[in-house]
This record gives sequence, structure tokens and C-alpha cells, in this order.
Amino acid sequence: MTRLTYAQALNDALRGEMLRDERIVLLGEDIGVYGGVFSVTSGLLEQFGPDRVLDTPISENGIVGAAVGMAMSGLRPVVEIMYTDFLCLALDSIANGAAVFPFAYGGQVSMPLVIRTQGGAGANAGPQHSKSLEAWTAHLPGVHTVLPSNPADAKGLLTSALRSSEPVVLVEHKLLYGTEGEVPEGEHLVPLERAQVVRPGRDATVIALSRMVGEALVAAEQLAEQQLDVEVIDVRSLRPLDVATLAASARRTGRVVVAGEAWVRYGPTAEIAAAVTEAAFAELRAPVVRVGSLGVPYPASPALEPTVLPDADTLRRAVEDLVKSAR
Amino acid sequence: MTRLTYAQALNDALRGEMLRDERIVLLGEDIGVYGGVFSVTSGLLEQFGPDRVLDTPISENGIVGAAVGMAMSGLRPVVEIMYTDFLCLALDSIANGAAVFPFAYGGQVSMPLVIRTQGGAGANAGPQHSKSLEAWTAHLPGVHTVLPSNPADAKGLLTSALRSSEPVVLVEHKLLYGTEGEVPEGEHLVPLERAQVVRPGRDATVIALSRMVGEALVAAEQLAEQQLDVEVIDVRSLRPLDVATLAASARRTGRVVVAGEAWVRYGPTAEIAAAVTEAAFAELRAPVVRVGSLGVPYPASPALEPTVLPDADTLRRAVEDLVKSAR
Amino acid sequence: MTAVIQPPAGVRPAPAVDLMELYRRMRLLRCLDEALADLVEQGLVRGPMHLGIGQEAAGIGATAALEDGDLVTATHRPHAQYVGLGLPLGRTLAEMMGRADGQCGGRGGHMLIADRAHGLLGPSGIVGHSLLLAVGHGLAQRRAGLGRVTLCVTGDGAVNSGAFNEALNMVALWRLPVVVLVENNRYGLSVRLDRHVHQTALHRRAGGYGIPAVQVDGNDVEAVREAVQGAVGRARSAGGPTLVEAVTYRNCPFSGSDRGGYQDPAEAEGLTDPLRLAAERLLARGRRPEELAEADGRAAREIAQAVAFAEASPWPEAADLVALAARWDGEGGR
Amino acid sequence: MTAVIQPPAGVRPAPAVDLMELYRRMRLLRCLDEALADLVEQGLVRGPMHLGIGQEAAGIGATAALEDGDLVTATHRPHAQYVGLGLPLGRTLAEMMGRADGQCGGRGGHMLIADRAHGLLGPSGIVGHSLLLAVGHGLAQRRAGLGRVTLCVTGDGAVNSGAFNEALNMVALWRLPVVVLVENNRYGLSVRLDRHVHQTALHRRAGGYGIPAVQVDGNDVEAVREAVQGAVGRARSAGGPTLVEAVTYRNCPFSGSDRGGYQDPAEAEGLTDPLRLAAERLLARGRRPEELAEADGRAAREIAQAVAFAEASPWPEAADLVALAARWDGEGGR
Ligand SMILES: Cc1ncc(C[n+]2csc(CCOP(=O)(O)OP(=O)(O)O)c2C)c(N)n1
Ligand SMILES: Cc1ncc(C[n+]2csc(CCOP(=O)(O)OP(=O)(O)O)c2C)c(N)n1
Ligand SMILES: [Mg+2]
Ligand SMILES: [Mg+2]
Repeated sequence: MTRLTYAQALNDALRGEMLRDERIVLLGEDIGVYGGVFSVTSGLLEQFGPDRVLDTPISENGIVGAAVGMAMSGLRPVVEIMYTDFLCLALDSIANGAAVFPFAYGGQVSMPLVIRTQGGAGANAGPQHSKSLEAWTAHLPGVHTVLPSNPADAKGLLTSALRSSEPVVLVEHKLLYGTEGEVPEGEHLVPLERAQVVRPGRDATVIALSRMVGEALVAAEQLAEQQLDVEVIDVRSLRPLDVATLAASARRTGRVVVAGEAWVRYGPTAEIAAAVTEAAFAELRAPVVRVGSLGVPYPASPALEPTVLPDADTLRRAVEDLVKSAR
Repeated sequence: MTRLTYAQALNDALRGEMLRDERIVLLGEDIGVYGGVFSVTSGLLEQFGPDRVLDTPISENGIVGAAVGMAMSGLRPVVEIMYTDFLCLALDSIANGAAVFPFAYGGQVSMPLVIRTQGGAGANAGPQHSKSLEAWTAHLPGVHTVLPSNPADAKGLLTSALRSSEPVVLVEHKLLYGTEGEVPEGEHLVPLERAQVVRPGRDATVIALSRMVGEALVAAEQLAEQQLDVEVIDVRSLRPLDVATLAASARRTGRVVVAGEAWVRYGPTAEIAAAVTEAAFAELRAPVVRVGSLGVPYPASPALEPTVLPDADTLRRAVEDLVKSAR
Repeated sequence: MTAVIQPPAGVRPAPAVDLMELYRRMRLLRCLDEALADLVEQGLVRGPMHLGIGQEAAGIGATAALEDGDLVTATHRPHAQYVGLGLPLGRTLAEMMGRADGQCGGRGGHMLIADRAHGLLGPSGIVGHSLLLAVGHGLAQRRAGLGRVTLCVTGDGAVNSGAFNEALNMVALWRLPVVVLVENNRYGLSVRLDRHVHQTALHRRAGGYGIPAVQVDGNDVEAVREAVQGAVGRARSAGGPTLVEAVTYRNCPFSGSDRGGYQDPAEAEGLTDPLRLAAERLLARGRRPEELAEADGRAAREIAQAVAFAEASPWPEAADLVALAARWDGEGGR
Repeated sequence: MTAVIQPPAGVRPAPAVDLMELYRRMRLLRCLDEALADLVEQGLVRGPMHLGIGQEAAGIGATAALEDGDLVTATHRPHAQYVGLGLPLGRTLAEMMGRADGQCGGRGGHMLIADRAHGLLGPSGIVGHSLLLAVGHGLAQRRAGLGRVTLCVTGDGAVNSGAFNEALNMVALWRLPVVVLVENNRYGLSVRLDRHVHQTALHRRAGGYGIPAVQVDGNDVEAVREAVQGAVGRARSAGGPTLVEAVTYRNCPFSGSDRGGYQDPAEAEGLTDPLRLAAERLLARGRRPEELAEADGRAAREIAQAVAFAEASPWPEAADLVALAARWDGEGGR
């Protein structure tokens, strides 16, 4: 174990796998000479050279489309899309390309493509640099969407993604890059299809995504003072969704809150709520509660952004209300 | 009332509103000289001239981005995106543009922008021309996503969209263009935020989208023979979602199936199921059942596509199973 | 540590040494498309169908300039590449009919037939994709350092896609071994060239990227082959990309659903048919009419056999789709 | 039937008649950006912040060529347009601080300040947006037939976006009254020009669309104004679009989070500072040093006042966000 930041853990995963597999090639805006706007690719150009770490032009759809071609040609491309908001520009290459060719070509090609991107609000970055759109790629059959919430998972999920033969979208969170944690040294794999119980509890379950996992743990500590024992589960992977783990907890506690930063309507929490309800309906004492961002674009003002973004307080209140209302 | 096809009803709405409001300008690929690949804009170039009906280059993001600028400059642009699949190319102009500027500019601009697009499977058009992605635009605050299921609603919803000052994505269905129905002559408005009960019933509720409404009505007739009285509701608008109408029915019948053609995971039915469950939990006798496409890309082969696509049979079986299982 | 990066090997038909062979391939392509028109009519092939009657020289001339191991990306109108690269036509027709013996088991259909063994990795129904995929192949080829080349086929309408700019810039910047063939058939679907671009000499777009470009008579199969051969040679010897604009004309409906009415009938009048041009040239060079007739007959028979093979092919099983969905969805997907 | 289509009217400062006025505006912009650097340091302005120190001549020269009623679209680095169009700077700073008196009530922040009254409809933090929005404005202006023009500001990095191709093609095809100003500061964020394009003379891209283009010294405010004036004149008289490439240099961090290290220190050495160039020219033309010092002092005071106004501005209320969400979500959204 070693103490690393989330950004360093991602860097560690890239470096380790690039040493192991020379088919891995990184491409993205400002990832080479500069080492990435969030420093995730720092030092990799120097170590692996310009054939394996490509600074690209500002061409989001083009980079991902090129990566789709590279993957079909036997390489293992890893694209960095600087902000999830810009992933909007590349969805054609994902939805009509990466998700389609392995299927449509009848299995003649695999698609070992990793798209790393970064989302989330809380940095006063405004409506074009703060969104959480993970529900979009999670809607696509054949594409994995994973969201690490801590440095160890960041390394483990990225390493697994780098060994997958199917496209993986890894959504990082801008506010997590600087957070530190214990990270296993050397090879560390986290499966791409397993949720994890990060705090066991009996009275209610909070199913959380990405940065909301940390907020849920804070809320759980506060609730413990009120003798409420809250289980916290980190979803980690949106697709395939680990319904078994989520539903087992829901059946035990009977009370579920699902928390993600994305907008609520048609967001990731809608699917999780629906899937958990399908699997644990009889044991639920109240409908699953969803927590997410207020349904407006993210305002830039520091005075407005907190109104839009959920946090530990929002979660605590949601659990309190749920416990009061549940039959 | 007059009998029109769905395509003719859309044409009627465009023509009527273009006569009424000269700020309306149409743009899209092949909509002018050719009259649209699905004939929706047939005759409009001849009637309104090339300043109001623009054949555009193949530039999806560019057309929508230009339309966003036109809307800010006082026009009322209507863009045709030939296939929903190609909307992937224009999501940047929608999510980072149309959905952002009216909010971010503090109300200095409105966004009277209509995007007409066409989705759905069943025409052996393969994985790049068959998708249903309405959940994506429905996730965006400030954007309306509506899906007409019949000619009268096609006219009414499009007319309302053409008078809205907020962006509306109107998702047409390729298999519906040729279907006929009674359509009110002259002005006909259908609100952009109301679901409609299209068949009342007592035993179960089928909440359906677009082409699935027709399939639900067929299934309801079959189920009536088994003495099952099924209510069918046409969602029509995904955002704002008319939870009140949906929940009222759910509370009465206690049994709900939600049916759309899109993939189930993170699809529109996830939100509808979650929202209905939140509002009618106490009265539900079983978890809401979701029906949608099998989670794989749409195969081209006529032998494979029916396995992926839900139809009246799928719906009938879903209701039968639900009635058996519900407490 | 894995070893060398090997792009997929292709089994390319031997470079066409003479015009007779080019003529044969064009005839095969014409027969294929004529047969397909019938099959669509009969309902044996369903869904969108983009034929290329009148455009045979561009596609056939271009692929004839390639060698074993090169790669090709193509568009929604890819039959010239299917024939030019020597794909087994029985399987190809089976794929278009949605049968089990199709290269893609019926999943891809007429626009999405890949054939790795023949170097075809990237026909796509999305305008612009062929350009982006070619960037990726080019990067892999440059990395492998084996002198292989990618031919990227695209259309006049595609020149206006965002992808065109992004791809041309990247192939220029990284000097990738990519040849971009713009099949300018003077229409993007129904929109005439001068209604979708102001500067109708499309090869001029290359200058802004510092890429050499050439415009050729796209109905002259030898001219196309020569132009592409020059470009391929430069790409192979690390000289970077070239844009070749082949001007031709689509002398058939855009697709099965074409209602017509947008093409100027006068345009078609002075038209050079690529097959007739090649035939006249062959006769002028001393070939006998019977030789041509024999080639025509052989092509017709080959296509008839391919159609028979495809029609006899069973329908694919849907069971594996269900398994795939279960794996991707996780528990309780549908 | 609604009547005439009226694009929004703008209240433009009177065309800058002399270099002195251009110098004043550049100084105001420089003072604004220097003040912002401090405000970011102090945490009074948060989020991304893109200053344009060193690039003043390009933006100021360009907007000085416009007239009342013209429109402007801009990028993530839009301060030159804010100053050049005469936006009230107190409100502009308030917007950057997220205060209630900002033009957008704090919602937009530094990248998204529109000011309809001043003709600014379309700064956007997404690379490429300014190009697409300009197509739309141009269409509306052409339709209105009042001889109004749109100035579209974009960067060297943006030239590689898909949007560039789509927009340039449309403005050329429809001969829209649009002037595209490429502020070539020789870096797209950290990526040096020759590492993101092969052909570094960016104005060459225009040829492929049949658009006239010119490259000017982007540090010479008069040269920029003259070039843009010519282009605006052509656009106004239905002569269609022009591309103007202004070559300059960003002599400050890319944004608040810039870790540096990617710019070649040698590059900055021979650099012409646009303000110094203008000052020298003014002195050579007989202006007295005190006049310049007075202009500098006035600019500093104006910015200080604007900062004071902004700091005194209240925070916006969040209540209307909740109401908006309720309306858009329908019942039970959160
Ligand atoms: C991104 C995208 N937009 C639109 C279409 C619909 N479409 C298919 S082919 C075509 C015309 C393409 O024109 P061109 O590139 O000239 O090729 P051609 O059909 O003439 O061979 C269009 C608009 C598409 N398939 N993909
Ligand atoms: C579509 C998109 N991709 C990436 C970014 C991140 N980004 C912001 S500015 C910038 C560089 C832009 O370069 P250029 O156009 O030269 O403008 P400059 O910053 O030099 O003024 C990048 C990559 C973005 N905002 N939008
Ligand atoms: Mg064409
Ligand atoms: Mg720049």
C-alpha cells in the first residue's frame, strides 16, 4: 500500500499497464507536453515517447473516432476527454462507432478502447464545464461506464478497463483528483461489474456514485449519532449494474436512497431506483428516494452552485425523512 | 377533421405555422428540393422559398449550432435531423448550447428552437439507423422532449413546439409516417406537458411511448378477451413529465407496465417507473414492469430484429405476468 | 510485455495488371448492383440500399492500387470496395439478405460488412466515419512501420462533415499513410454539389492542410488507379497523405426509397459510362468483342451463383443476442 | 402574420477614429486582466479564468471595425470583446464574481457574458461554438437585409474542430455577412501551433471554401482594424465572408490553473507588446507622453471603480432556480 492522490493513482495505472502492454497508446488534448490539465498523464510522454502519448488537436469526435479505428487495427487506445461536457461532441463515435462495430461486424473486431473523462460540479466552472452525463453512455449496450470514487478504485478500475476488450468510459470527478488514499502497489484490478459495500449498516441503504460516496459516508457518521445505522454502497459500475449487491442490501434495510450528482430526471439514479425496486419491492418500506442535482444548468456563481449540488447534508436529510415516512 | 397520415399532419403543422409566423425557418438535409427523406417538408420550399426552407450541407452539429444562433437572433428555426442516430453528432449544440444560453445569459435570449428527428427500429435499417435515444435529451433541464404517437398529436405537438420559446426535440417514428388518422383542421395545439389516457381501464395501466402506444392498444384488445381491462396512457411528453396523470392511474389499478422502444437500462422507462413508484408506492401491488428493446445494438437481419424489438405480444405477456404476480 | 504490433493482414487479389481485369471487376460490380435492385424489388433484401451504378470506375480503380496488408474504410455506398477487395460475393450477398452465412452473421447488413481477411475494416453508415477510422488505421500502420497504407473512401457530401476537418488535419499533422478518395458524384443524397459547397473543386480543400491533392476523371478506371497508385506510393514511403478527388456521377436512385426529381435530366445525357469507356478502350487496344462478352457473361454467372448461395443460406439464430444482452445489462435488464 | 424580422439592435461605441482611442481600449483591457489576475489570487473570482495579456490588439482592433447593430460571437477568452464593445465593466466584473448585478445575474460567469444591447450574443466556453453561432446570426442578418454583419472570434486551436469546417462551408455557401477572426496566439492551450496543424498559415484554410483570407500582424491594432474593416465592408455590401488571421501571442498563463512549462521562453523574447507598439507609434505621430500617462491612469481608475462596484454587488438569490427546476422537471423532480 502507498498513499496516492486519485490523479496519481490513475497515472500509476496508466504507467503500469503501458509498461506491460505496448499496444496501449494514449491520445487527448494537452496530455503530452503538458501532462494533462488535471496532471493525470504527467511524465508519460517523457517515459513512453510521442508514438505512445499523443497530444491531439481539439477534435473530440475525431480523436474518439480515430481511437475506434486504432482499436480495430490492434492497438489499445486510451482517450482523454478533458470535460464530460465535451463528450457530447464525441457521442457519435461512441454510440454509432465503438458500440456498433464489434457487434455489427459479427465479432471480427474487438474494441479495447478506454475513454477517460472528467465531470462534476463544485468548482464554479459554470454550465459548460460541470455536468454529469454518465447516464448517456450507460444507456448503450456494449459500453461499460464506471465511476471511481477513491484512489484505489481509480487505479483498479482503470487497470481493468485497460485489459478489457470492450469499450469502457471511465468518469473521473474534478473534485476528487486531489483526494488521497491508500492504493495497492503493483498490479491492482477492480472488476468492472461489482458494486461495493463501503460501510455496513442495518437501518437504511445509501447507494452512491462517485463523489457522492464520500458525502454519503459523512452523512452516515452524522446519522450514527442519531442511532441510525446506514449502509453505504459504492455503485462503481453503471453497466453492467450489480443489481444483486444493491438489492441484497435493500432487502435487508427496506429503505433506500440513491445519490448521484447528475440531474435526477432520466439520470443514473432513475435506473438504479427502478432496478432495485424491481428486485426488492416486497421488502421496501417506502419508495426509493433519489438525490441529485437540481434540474437546472450549473450556474457559475459561488452563491448559486450550492443550491444545485447535493451534499452530505442533502443526503442526511433524505435519510431522516425516509426513516420518518417509511411504513 | 380530415384524414391525414402522420407525415402529412406534420407537414400541415409546419405549413400552417409558417404562414402565421414568418420568423419560422426550416433547415436540414434534403428537406428542400427533395422535400425530406420522409416527405415531411414536401412542397414547403416551393411555397415559402429558399430563404425559409434551407437544404443544408451534411453538418449535424453545425446546423443545430447555427439554429441556436438564429434563435438568439430572433428567428424561429426548425431543424430536421434525418435519424435520431445522427443526433449524437449534434448533442453539443443542444446540451452545451440550446440548453445553456437562455439560462447562462440570465434571460437575455430565448430559445425558440425545434429539432425534429426520427427514430425507432422495425425497418431493418441496422444499428446506425434504428436507435431510440429520447432519454438523452430528456435528461437536459430546459429542453422539452416529446414523442407523438398518432397524426393528430403529431400536428398538435409540433404546432405547440413551434410556438414555444424553449427548445423542443420532437421525436418522430419511422414506422408511423404512413399511418393515417383523424386530424383537426386549422389551428390545433396539444400541450407540451400532458400525458393522455387513450383507453380507460381498471385492472392494469400500460404507460406507453410513441409507436408502443399502438402496440399497447392491440395488447389491450387481446387482454380484454381474458376479462382484463387495461388502461393505456400515451406519455407524449418526457419532460416535463406528467406524473400526476400517470400516478393517478397507477393508484387506481395498482399494476403498471411502462413500454418504450428504447433500451431498458438508463432508458426513458427507468425514469417513468421511478417517478410513478415515488408517487404511487402505497397503492402498487407489484413493482412497475418495464418493457423495451433487448440490450444489444439493432441487428439488420429481418430474422434478428424482432427478437430485439418489443411488440403487442411482449406487452400482452408482460401484463399477464404482472397480474399473476401482483399481490 | 507483448511483442510487435501487427495490424491485421489482408489477402488482397493480385494487383490488377491490365485494363481487362479492371473491366471484369467493374462488370461484376454492375451485375451485383443490378441483381440487388431486383432483390430489393422482390423483398429479399430489406432496409436501406445504396447502389453505385455509374460510379464503378472510382471504387474499382482505387482498390486496384492497393497491396496485400493495406486497409480500406468505406461509406454507406461500399459495394465497389466489396468487389474491388475480392470479398466472397456469396457471403456478401448473404449478409445483405440478413443470413447466417454473411460475414457478419446478418447483423451488419449491406452498409456494415467488414472482412478482416480482405483488409476491409470500416464501412459505416454514418457520413464521416470512414475518415475518422482511417486516422486510427493510419496511426496503427505508422506505428507498425511495415509500409502499409489505408485507403479512405468518402463522398462529396461528407466533405462538409466536421469529421472531414478533424481527420484531414490529423492525417496531415502526423503524416499518416492515408489516401483519401473523395468519390464526387455531384450529389450529397439529393443536394447538388453547388448547393452544398461554394467551391466545387473539392480537392482544393486539401491545400489548407498542406496535403497534396489531385482531381481525376472518376469515370476513367485507369486514371483513378494511376492517381491512387501515386498517392499510395507516397504514403508507403512515409511521404504522408494525399487527397484524390474522382469526379463521377450516380446513375441510379440514391437508395431504395428514392422518389427522384432532384437530378437534372440534362446532366445524365453527356455522361460517360465507366464500363463503356473501358470497353471502347479495350477494343481500341485490340481486344476482341467476344472477350468482353465472355467477361460479361462470367460476371453475370458469378453473381447468379452468389445470389443462389445467399438465398440458400439459413437465417441466423437469435439466441446469442439474448445472452449478450444479459451479460451487458447485468441482472434484470429487460 | 408577424411583421419584419429585426435582429437585436446594438449600442456600439462610436467607431474609433484614432489610434489614441484604440490605445485607451487596449489599456483598459490590460488593466482589467491584471485586476482579474489579482481577484483570482484573492479568491474573489473563482472557476476557470482566461486572460488575454499580450493579445489586446487583435480583439480591440477587430471590434473597432464594427458599427451599431452588428453582432459578435466570442470564445472562452472573451475579455477583448467585452471591452471592445463597451460593455459596462462594473456589471461585467460583477458577473465574473458571480454577483447579482452581473449581466447574467451570476449564472454565466466570465466565459458566458452576453450583452444584447451591445451586440454581444454568443461568447461560449465550448471551442467552436462562436463559429456555429455566427452562421445563425449571419442567416438572420441576411434575411433582415439591413446590411448588418457578424464578427466571429475564434482561436488557432479551434480551427481543428469539426465546427470550423461546418461553419466555414455554410458561410461560404450562403455568402453570409460574417467575418471570421482567427486569433492565432500560436498555442491551443498547451499545444504549440506546429504540433496541432501541419500548415501553420491558418488563413490558407479559407481557400478550400472559396473564401478570401488575409493574415495580419495581430499585435498591430491598426493593421487588425484595417483588415477587419475591409472584410466588414465586403460583408455589409453582400460580398460574403472573409477570414482574417491575426498572429499574436499569449503572454500570460492559459488560465488560473496553468502549471506552465510548455511555452518556449525564447518565443517571448522578441515579442512585440501591442500596447508598446501603439504607444511608440502615437509618440512618433506627435502625441505627448503625458497624454499616454493620462490615458493609462484613467483606465486604471475606471477598472478600480468597476471592481469596487462589483465587490459591492449583492449575491444573487437562488429561489428562482428552484422554481425553474420545478417547471422543467414536472412534479417530483428532486
Ligand atoms: C452523419 C450522417 N448524416 C446524414 C446521413 C444520411 N445520409 C446518408 S448518405 C447521405 C449523402 C451522402 O452524400 P455523399 O457523401 O456525397 O455520398 P453519396 O451518397 O453521394 O455516395 C446522407 C445525407 C448519414 N448517413 N450520416
Ligand atoms: C470542445 C472543447 N474542447 C476542449 C476545450 C478545452 N479548451 C478550452 S480552451 C482550449 C484551447 C483553445 O485554443 P485556441 O482556440 O487556440 O484558443 P486560445 O485559448 O489560444 O485563445 C481548450 C482545449 C473546450 N473548452 N471545448
Ligand atoms: Mg455524393
Ligand atoms: Mg490559441
